[in-house]
Amino acid sequence: MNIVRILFSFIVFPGFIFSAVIGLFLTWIDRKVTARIHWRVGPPWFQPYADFLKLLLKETIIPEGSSKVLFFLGPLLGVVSMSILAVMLFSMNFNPASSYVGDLIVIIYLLALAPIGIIIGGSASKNPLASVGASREMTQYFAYELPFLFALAIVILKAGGNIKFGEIILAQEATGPFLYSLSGVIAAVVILLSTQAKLSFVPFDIPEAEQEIMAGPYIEYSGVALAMYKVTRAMMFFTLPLFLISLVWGGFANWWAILKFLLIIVLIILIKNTNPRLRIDQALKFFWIGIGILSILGLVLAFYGL
Amino acid sequence: MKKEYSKEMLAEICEKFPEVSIKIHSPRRVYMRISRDKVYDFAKFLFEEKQLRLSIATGIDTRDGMEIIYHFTLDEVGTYYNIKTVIPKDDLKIKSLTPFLPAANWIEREIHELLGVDFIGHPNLKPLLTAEAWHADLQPLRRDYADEHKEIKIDKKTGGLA
Amino acid sequence: MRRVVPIGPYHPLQEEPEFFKLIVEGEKVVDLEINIGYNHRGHEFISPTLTWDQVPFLVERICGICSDSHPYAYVLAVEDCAHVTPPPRSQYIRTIIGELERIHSHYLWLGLAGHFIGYNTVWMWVWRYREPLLDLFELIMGNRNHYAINKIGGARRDIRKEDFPKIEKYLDLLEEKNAMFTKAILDDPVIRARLEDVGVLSKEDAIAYAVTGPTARGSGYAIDVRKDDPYDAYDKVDWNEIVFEEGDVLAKAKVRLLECDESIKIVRQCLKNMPEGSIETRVDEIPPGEGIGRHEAPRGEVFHYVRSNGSNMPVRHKVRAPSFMNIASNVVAVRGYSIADAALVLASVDPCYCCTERTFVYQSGKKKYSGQDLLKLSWEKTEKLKRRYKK
Amino acid sequence: MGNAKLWGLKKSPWVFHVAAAPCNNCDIEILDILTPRWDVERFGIVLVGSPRHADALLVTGVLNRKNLPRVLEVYRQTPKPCLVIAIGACACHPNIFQPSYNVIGPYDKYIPVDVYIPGCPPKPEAIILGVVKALQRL
Repeated sequence: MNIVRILFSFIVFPGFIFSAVIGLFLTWIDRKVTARIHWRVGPPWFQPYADFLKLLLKETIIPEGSSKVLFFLGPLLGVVSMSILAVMLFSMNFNPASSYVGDLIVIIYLLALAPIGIIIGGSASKNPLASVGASREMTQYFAYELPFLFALAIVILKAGGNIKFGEIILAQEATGPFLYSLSGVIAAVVILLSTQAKLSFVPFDIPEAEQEIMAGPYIEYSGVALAMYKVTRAMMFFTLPLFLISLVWGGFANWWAILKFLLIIVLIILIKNTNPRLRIDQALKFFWIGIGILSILGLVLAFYGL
Repeated sequence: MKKEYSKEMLAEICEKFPEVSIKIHSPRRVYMRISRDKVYDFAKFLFEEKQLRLSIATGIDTRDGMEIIYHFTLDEVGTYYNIKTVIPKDDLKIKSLTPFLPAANWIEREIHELLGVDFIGHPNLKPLLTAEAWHADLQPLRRDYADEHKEIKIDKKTGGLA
Repeated sequence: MRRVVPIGPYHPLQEEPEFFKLIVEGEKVVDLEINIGYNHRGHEFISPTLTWDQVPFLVERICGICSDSHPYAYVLAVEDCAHVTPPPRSQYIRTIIGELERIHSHYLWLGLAGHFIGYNTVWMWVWRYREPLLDLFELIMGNRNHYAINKIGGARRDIRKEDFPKIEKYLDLLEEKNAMFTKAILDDPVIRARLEDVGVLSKEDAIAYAVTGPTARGSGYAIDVRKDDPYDAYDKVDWNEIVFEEGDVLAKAKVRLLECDESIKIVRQCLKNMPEGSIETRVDEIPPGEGIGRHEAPRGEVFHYVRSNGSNMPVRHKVRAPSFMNIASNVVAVRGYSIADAALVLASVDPCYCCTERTFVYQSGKKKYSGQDLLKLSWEKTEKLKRRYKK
Repeated sequence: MGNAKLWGLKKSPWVFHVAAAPCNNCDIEILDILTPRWDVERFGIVLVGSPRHADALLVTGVLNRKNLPRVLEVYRQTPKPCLVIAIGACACHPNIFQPSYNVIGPYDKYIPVDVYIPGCPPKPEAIILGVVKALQRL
């Protein structure tokens, strides 16, 4: 019975199917808002589902000379890690008692799996542009991960040095969301920008720059494998803002969370549409120097309880 | 005030290269005829000392031989100084301008490819425009070219030669 | 470790097939090999098989973006050969269309440049304001592209008196929007970070590679055929040449943006001073001889050379598009920059490499519309546009 | 299953743009249909960067000897089923370029073409109509 429940939670709610359906819907919101900014009408609501269905039913070509296992492992890693992340976020928000020591560390590793999947897939494609894309993905990962970890450290400090996810949410219930303090704002900004980079949205869509390296790591992907990448991206678009809300904006176990969630989504889409793409060295500089210093400042402020 | 060709410049050219025959077609179109051996020095003089810009070179297959026209332009006065030379058809060779004028690189490659003129001293005289499967001895802009491309069969699977 | 990163022949960066081999070390470009010819259709081979009056339609199809520039330079070359001067009104008409085309082309580039740096909002916004210009072309000449306005000895179509206010109205809109784009693009710190000091082409290299147009003017090499060798109405109007010294991609973008303002100025003056009279002189025969025509296309100087032997066809017709010189200069401009920059630099010269009027719509083998029906549809749309602009 | 596949294809045709030796106008008009006035994203049409992702190839211009092998390669790389849509008069027939030594004729001699959209260049309306007709024929 327990096994069935666990499987249900991983595959249907709130795991794979739920987060994929919501995530794909969010990509529609993204495309629609983008279109409105462009003075266009934009696609109908079922568009991402049609894209997904079509990709599932199309031929999947495996490039000559590339490893089959690695070629499919890449997209699979992303889907699995995002499903687990969705389950963890939901269970810990609605039932903070299910949290265990160090689960935040697990989440950091889960978040790292998605770019690793892209790097594996890109390197397995045997295409010079895909390998350029993979190496850019790697560089960008190293760029945003450092300030991202600092931002998490701010949150942990503010929660009283607790690395239990449930405790962070409970601490916010007790003292009010961390966002309403100076260091909390810094943490939120840093996590938001890292989210932008993790989602590979402009200005940080450097690994898959269509006009430079033709979709980068995804260049050789088609059919089911590409659908998996697309759905990973959609699930990330769902889970990452939730992660941000639960860390600094008091969790999402209430109705207000929907509004907060939409606000963050729209913010991400606006940043995406009002900036050109950065160069990889500029992104590195931006995250390590600009955002890096900001996050250290936040850490100091958090230490003094501001 | 309309700017046009300068008499001083033409006088200087006549003094330095006495064999040049000059024809003034219109105030801004000057044609100068010179023998093949002198083209290199003459072009060098125009480019380096007079700061003329090489616009393009035209190759024309005529009855008397292969005619090459180097179109130089002096942008200050907007005048075209065209150097004309004729190469006999049994010896299609001329000194390349690329060593001192990088702009001539593609121009000479194109003339070599379409008319079969050899440019001596050109660093990279490979075909520029035609396909890898094109016969190098077919020069479509020559007078004796008789639609030989219709004979080249194409492999429908690979797109190369059959 | 040296690797080869191919750009093309089919690559979203370019609309046309070209092949750039970037030889890179990590992300840094150390060398560039350019392989062209994917677009080689042999115009110079076809041209002597057509009559003098058919050639403008062929050269129009060299490039769809500068489809006014090539016929323009061609008719100037033939007029130079035959010593014909077209009537003043046709000169003004040709100048107006030439300048409107420049605006259209620069806006096209600006939009695509936005797309290349991942800024699709710029692309969409710029192209939104380019669209009414295409309507204007359709209104004046009956086609959105491929205008067919140039004719040996004059212009093929007249601009009617009632169209003048429509053009003026569009120019007012454009002036306002161009100021907005100039401010928005040049003040954006992220755009500046991407474009400044990227792909610098020094003045020496610009002279050695004999580049033309905005590419040369962005490198401080002040050449512009409209100023140096004024033809048609260009010496009767007052405008400024835009030159920047930096030589980077931003300078080229600035040249193009500010040139649009100058084009607006030229068109306004032409509309104001346009004389009455006929729009063509009759040219019965082209005497033996040769002629050179040059026109400042949006990308630089277009050069046409024709030779006549007195028959009804040219003996030789040489075409030199500005991109032929500009693209070759990429070899020096791209060295030492990253792949991301290389893509931008290759696009910054506005590379252009470059169809007929028979139209049928087939539906499962059955002919649905004939050419006549489509022509009718087209007329109806033009009428509709006219009505809309009247309001 | 077949119906689902058809629905997916009809509602989400991703196109890859193959320009053989065009004069640019058809290509510009293709980009034009993505911009605010026409906005084909309403129908789910998206221009993609790799032939691997494409459901339809938009081919423009005339074929010449140098780009034919590349066009065939792109066609091979596209996952099937895929549509081939010939846009512009040149893609349907070499027309004015027929006498040239380098031009080797229309696309349908080498790859199966599903729809022809003639015109020089076809208006954006005509391109959208052609793509819609192609989808209706599926």
